[in-house]
Amino acid sequence: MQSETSVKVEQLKTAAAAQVAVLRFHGDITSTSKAAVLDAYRGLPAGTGRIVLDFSKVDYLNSSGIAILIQLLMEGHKTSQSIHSFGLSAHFQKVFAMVGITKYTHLYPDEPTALASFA
Amino acid sequence: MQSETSVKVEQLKTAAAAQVAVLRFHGDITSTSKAAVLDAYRGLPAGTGRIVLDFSKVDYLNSSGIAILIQLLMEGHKTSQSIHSFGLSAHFQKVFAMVGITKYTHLYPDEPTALASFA
Amino acid sequence: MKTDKSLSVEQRKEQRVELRLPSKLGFEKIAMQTAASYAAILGLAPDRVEDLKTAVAEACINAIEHGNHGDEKVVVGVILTIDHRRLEVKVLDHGSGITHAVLPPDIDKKMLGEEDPRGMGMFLIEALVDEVEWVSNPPEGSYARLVIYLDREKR
Amino acid sequence: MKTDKSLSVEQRKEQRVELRLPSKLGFEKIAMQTAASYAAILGLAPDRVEDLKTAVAEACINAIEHGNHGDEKVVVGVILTIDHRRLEVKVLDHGSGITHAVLPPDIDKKMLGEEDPRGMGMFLIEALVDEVEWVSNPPEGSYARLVIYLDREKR
Ligand SMILES: Nc1ncnc2c1ncn2[C@@H]1O[C@H](COP(=O)(O)OP(=O)(O)O)[C@@H](O)[C@H]1O
Ligand SMILES: Nc1ncnc2c1ncn2[C@@H]1O[C@H](COP(=O)(O)OP(=O)(O)O)[C@@H](O)[C@H]1O
Repeated sequence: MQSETSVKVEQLKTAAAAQVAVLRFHGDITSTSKAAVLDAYRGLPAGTGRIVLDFSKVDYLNSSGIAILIQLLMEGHKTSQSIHSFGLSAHFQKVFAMVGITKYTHLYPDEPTALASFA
Repeated sequence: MQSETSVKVEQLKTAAAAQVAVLRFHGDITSTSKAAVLDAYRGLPAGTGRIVLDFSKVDYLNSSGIAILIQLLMEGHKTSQSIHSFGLSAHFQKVFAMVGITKYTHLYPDEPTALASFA
Repeated sequence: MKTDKSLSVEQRKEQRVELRLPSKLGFEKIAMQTAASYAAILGLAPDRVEDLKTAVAEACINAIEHGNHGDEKVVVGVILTIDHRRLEVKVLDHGSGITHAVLPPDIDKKMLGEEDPRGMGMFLIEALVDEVEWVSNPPEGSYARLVIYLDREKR
Repeated sequence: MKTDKSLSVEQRKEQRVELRLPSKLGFEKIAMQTAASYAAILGLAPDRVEDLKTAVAEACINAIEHGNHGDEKVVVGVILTIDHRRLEVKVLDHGSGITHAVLPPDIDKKMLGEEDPRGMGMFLIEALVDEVEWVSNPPEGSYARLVIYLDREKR
């Protein structure tokens, strides 16, 4: 099956010199993405407090993929991480809101806004 | 049926002050496009010598649509018009070459090049 | 030619399009694209085409996973029709169908691990289309029937 | 449920996808998208997906126009299969098929009005895919069989 998920991890500093880990997803996020998504997330250095999820290169996202994101957000919630997202189409912004996960990750229109808005 | 052809006609002057008529195609170019394409072309002012065909907004092009373009090029050839094209995907550039119509309309990578290259 | 017996000459309804897929996850993307181009040809607005794509994908995933238990040799059927500017998609499987009601996901419970993180497909389908119906008729099979109105604003 | 008789439980080949369309110009775009997403799932390179799309569209147009004479109630069938990294598309109609050879268009003759400006569909199909075959078997129908190799560079 094509379009396997890959996740690129980047460490950035915001203008205010805050350390942020960015997870850039590529391909599809579906039931087969569990290891790729959660391994990348769990591989972040201990003490990571700010995370940005970049969906701009995601081709296809379904409810099983969203369930994996919920698991990620659940783990982040437990450790009080702040997780911002950007790069979702208008349609998937709506879907995220319908499902309710916008309560646990705020959606930003682009990367600079997602980075700038960390407290 | 959606995606009917529409053609916008513009009159431009090149940097060298040559008068050029631009036909901007929108939607599909198929067997149902004959009137839209040929009427726009035939409605150009008498004496039009330089024409640019803009394919950048064409969603779908098939062999019946190419046949209509051949008719247009045939009429242009008879009256010694110079007809340049741009905005085709790499795939349709190849298809135009396969069919041979690149002998009658040169393909340019973009609008400025198509305009600048009139003798 | 050994003609495919199932390819019948006459169709019951004009503009009917049928698709059959193997029950293999990932193939729902084909149904999604087929439905999207059918809807685009009929003039459905682009944002509603996106709604339809997600709903069709979720219905096919359920047919593949739950209806046909991922047995690749078993077919998922997708039937697209249009009637009075209502676009209908039937997604057919060979399972026994749905017995329970559709529950909206409770994100707080999911966050606390008190609810399965999955279980959002049927909810999304209901939320995204204008009408939905789940019909089961064992042993013949079951189907989800989704309807989207061509002339309705976005959800 | 009145189950569609033609939706058989077992498929003959894994990963087989079938599509049926009414014989209406424009609906070839659905076949094009269905074939494109099938090919993309199987890993066909993007430029070759474009080749396949045009070839499938032209074969469907011929099936609609020449095979089924534009009778919307008559079905065009599209069968997609993969075997040994060869993607095969059969486009089936209910006509009597092709008797003549495929002639490459002579653009100069077309320009002089000595040749019909049309008549490029079969030429394009041959030029874009790796194998093509036209089979006629009246009264059952005819088909075009197009094959594209997953591992071949662009044409
Ligand atoms: N086509 C189907 N056939 C049988 N059962 C189904 C079908 N679709 C859904 N179900 C049942 O409904 C439940 C909820 O489905 P859904 O909301 O899509 O979430 P998920 O598939 O993630 O469990 C499934 O777990 C399954 O038990
Ligand atoms: N599926 C078909 N059934 C019957 N005849 C066909 C079929 N496809 C093509 N033909 C015949 O071959 C001719 C050439 O087809 P083609 O090269 O696609 O050009 P065009 O369709 O523009 O005429 C058609 O005019 C028709 O006579």
